[in-house]
Amino acid sequence: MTAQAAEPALESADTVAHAASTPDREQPYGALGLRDEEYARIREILGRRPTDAELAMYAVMWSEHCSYKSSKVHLRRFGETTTDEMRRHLLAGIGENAGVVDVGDGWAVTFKIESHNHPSYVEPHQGAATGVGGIVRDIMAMGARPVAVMDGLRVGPLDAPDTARVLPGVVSGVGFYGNCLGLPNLGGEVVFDPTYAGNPLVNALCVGVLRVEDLHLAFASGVGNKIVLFGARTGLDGIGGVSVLASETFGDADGSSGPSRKKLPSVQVGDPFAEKVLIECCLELYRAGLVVGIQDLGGAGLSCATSELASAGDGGMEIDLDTVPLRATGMTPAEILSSESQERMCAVVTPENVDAFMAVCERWDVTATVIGEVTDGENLRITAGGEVVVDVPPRTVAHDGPVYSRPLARPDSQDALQAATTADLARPTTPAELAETVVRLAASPPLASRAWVTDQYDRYVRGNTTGATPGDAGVLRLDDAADRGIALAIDCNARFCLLDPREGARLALAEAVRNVAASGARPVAVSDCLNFGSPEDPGVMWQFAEAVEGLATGCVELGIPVTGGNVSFYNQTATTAILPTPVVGVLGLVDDVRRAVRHGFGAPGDAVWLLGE
Amino acid sequence: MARVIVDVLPKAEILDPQGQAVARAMGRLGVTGVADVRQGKHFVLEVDDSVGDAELERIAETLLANPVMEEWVVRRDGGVTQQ
Amino acid sequence: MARVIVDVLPKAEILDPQGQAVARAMGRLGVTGVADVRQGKHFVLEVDDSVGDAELERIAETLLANPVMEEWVVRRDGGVTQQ
Amino acid sequence: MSARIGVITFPGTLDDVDAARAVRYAGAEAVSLWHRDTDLQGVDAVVVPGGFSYGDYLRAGAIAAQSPVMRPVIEAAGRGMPVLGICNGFQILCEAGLLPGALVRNGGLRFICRDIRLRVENATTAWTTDFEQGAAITVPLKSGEGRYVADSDTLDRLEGEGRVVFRYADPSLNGALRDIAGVSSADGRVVGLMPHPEHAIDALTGPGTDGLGLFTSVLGRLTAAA
Ligand SMILES: Nc1ncnc2c1ncn2[C@@H]1O[C@H](COP(=O)(O)OP(=O)(O)O)[C@@H](O)[C@H]1O
Repeated sequence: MTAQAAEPALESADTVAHAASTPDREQPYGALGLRDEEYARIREILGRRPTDAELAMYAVMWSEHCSYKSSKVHLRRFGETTTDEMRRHLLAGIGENAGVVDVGDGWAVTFKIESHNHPSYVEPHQGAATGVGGIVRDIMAMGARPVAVMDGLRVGPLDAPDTARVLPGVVSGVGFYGNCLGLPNLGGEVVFDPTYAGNPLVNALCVGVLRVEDLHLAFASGVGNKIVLFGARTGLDGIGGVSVLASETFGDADGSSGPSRKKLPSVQVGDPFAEKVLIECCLELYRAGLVVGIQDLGGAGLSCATSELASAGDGGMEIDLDTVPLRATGMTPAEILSSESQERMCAVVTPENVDAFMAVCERWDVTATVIGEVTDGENLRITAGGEVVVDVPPRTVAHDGPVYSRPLARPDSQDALQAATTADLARPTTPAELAETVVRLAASPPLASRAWVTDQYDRYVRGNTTGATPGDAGVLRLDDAADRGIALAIDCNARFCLLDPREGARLALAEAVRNVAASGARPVAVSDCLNFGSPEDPGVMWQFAEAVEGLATGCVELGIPVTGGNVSFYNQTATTAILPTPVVGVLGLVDDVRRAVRHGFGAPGDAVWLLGE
Repeated sequence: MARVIVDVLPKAEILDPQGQAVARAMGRLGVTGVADVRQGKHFVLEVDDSVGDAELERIAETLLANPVMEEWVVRRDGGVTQQ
Repeated sequence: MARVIVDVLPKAEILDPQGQAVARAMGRLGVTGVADVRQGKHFVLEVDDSVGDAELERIAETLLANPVMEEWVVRRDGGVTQQ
Repeated sequence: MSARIGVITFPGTLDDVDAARAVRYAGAEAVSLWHRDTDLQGVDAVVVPGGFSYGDYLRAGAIAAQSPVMRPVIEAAGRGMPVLGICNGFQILCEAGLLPGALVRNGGLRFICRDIRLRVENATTAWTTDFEQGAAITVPLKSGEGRYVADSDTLDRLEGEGRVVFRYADPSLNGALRDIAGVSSADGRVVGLMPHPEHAIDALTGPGTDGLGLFTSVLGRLTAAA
């Protein structure tokens, strides 16, 4: 294919040899979000100072967003509490791109929620659009066909001035990307609260369907196997974005790793058409058995894909950056490795299959390039201009990052919060007041119709949607030859979570489970997106730990496992954190979609029953 | 009344899927010799003579272009007033 | 290599909701004095010197604009080649 | 032998699986056609389905209209082969010159996905004979560039010749001139419409089964001709 060679890498590229001979060079690790002791740790691992490219890789991979360094100790609770019984239908769980559930008859379903909060504040349309794009690639990387999306949105009050910029932009972005990919939108949430005014939440869920034998996991094994980069060209998009956006407050995103590069926009522009073509191309590659391992390129671009593939495999890896098709001129190795250009995937392919792989890509007009291979060494070695610019043990980049047990403390304000109960609120006392209250509630932003949003989303495409909006849960037929289906709901009442994060998280889980069950489905798995303020605030860390505990114990009681999810910290405006927002997505199975329960009253004369107390 | 033109283009570093789609279509149409295409927006404003250059620039920056991703040129009657 | 600009606008008799939305937003922004806004597309092509004016016109007419609803102007380096 | 109806897939086509399903529900065989194909594999009719061909980045349907497969489609339509364009397919047929007019951004500038009512204004085209003249049918509309426009002479001519095939029963949805939702060629064999009949073939997954009529109509026409 059209592997257009890169411009010669900058003459000044910082090589491993150069790094070894200039141990005292000052490096801007602080600006990349690394702390003193983290930088010292990198020097210790390498036995020398890192090159610029290595520093960029470690910085982005050790960021909060990629390394889960503040949340890891808590997220372990999910693993510890999940029993073999709960796990019995799981083909893949936490740690993979997305959890995979065996649903019988050789079918499996994979789903995951992810956040794209900060980018959606900077550029609501593109931020939300690329959020959908990212989660869809995660699902593709499991070997699945993405079949539907959902979106959980949280913005400032409806009448706050910036909401008029953020909400329509986010909705148009979700719609633009999802509609153009041909993925029906099954539902979601729109929630208004002042704490989201400067920090909206855009959580996107994608669900995919696969045949069990097509399950693909991200690993690079087999010495001599080729590493193929395919999809869009690599440009200067969102360079350093992940570490800057997700680890510090955004705004001063000095996007450059090279000293002379002018300030780059930290936005990425989505190209859903390229992604649609990439989906079809990947599915054809899977069907033809041409893929050994695969990884999507997400937040940390090639840094993440190469280090994760290599550390999950059994050998080393060599990559030649001169072969990476570029969209911009004069990109440094560090920039190529950190680029967040969208709509790219990285595959491991046996040498004898490379030609067939390229032929499939050609059929779909997808640019594909061999950029390296699996070696029998231990290290990930990356060259540019014929010189080695990265030579690192891949696990130290991808998995053995720093882990923090951050201090946590129940905020003093919690007692006052709990003391204020509904008993203090005025209540309607006359029928007229009651009527007025009902009308006011119905018209209030939290309860008003969501048609303005859902009318912008395609819910019909592919012809398998049997329940979308309005409804308790989205219901989807898996295949039109059978009536087997799935139901999905996402929920969170963050005001409950503020009052009591543990109970709030349990309630979010219970609500999503009820919504799925009310649609006639059997709940089987959970994915979550934990949106919180700064982990450096002990009060926020306490909320986080409590919410995880609540979710973990709730899952045990219900007998369904958490299969994966996402943590988004640093959601705050100055020092004010958002409401603790653990969004819970629940997947349910429907044996016969023709018998699934529809939302709303049926026919006149039907009896109405109230169940429970 | 004066006619003012504002041309808006995606910044050079920013992906331009529209321009790329057009460039690829050229090849399929049998057109050779077009190396690159960028697609932006073209606004034609009819404005009172009272509207000054600074005001036009403000309109372009806040309404017609998205400064995060785009750059623009404001022209009056064919003369460039500001970049 | 030469730079060619193609500007495309909806025909005057075709309703231009995008231009109208911009015009309305002006009012909300407190901008007065803008009587009308029309929104079209702005293409920047990098072309070989071998590509002649007739070829450029064909590209504009068959691909960049839809003659049913749009009109266009092709310019080279700032000079109008054809209308 | 059952009729064979081609369903074209361009890069970015989305509703091809749905169109093929509708063809099968109507009792015909669906034949996949690829945008690079240069012959139509002997099909009896063609459906150009919805989606965002080539991303619709330039103008909806503009790039697809120039694809290799459209050449034999245009030729076959000239010989009277029935062609149906749905949504993006309608946009493609207009861009390819098989149907008059053009489709531009919705008046409200937003994508609209909603079940809507359509009036069948001409029940004699190749794709509408199974409907009653004037019948109201419910099908989903889902498009961002669905506003039909043409100059007034063209509109008058289309009305005069009975070539306005479908009209929105609830006006002002996307600002289409004269509420036109679908039109036909002069011989009534090429029909394009913005709403999606292929999403209304089963009450389980759509608002009903009203859309199936388009596919059964053409089938009746083809078997009658055979
Ligand atoms: N952001 C969104 N994206 C897609 N669907 C949404 C979104 N927000 C709300 N919905 C859908 O709109 C309908 C009504 O939403 P909501 O008022 O939150 O209802 P409920 O309280 O029953 O969940 C539901 O079907 C829901 O899934």
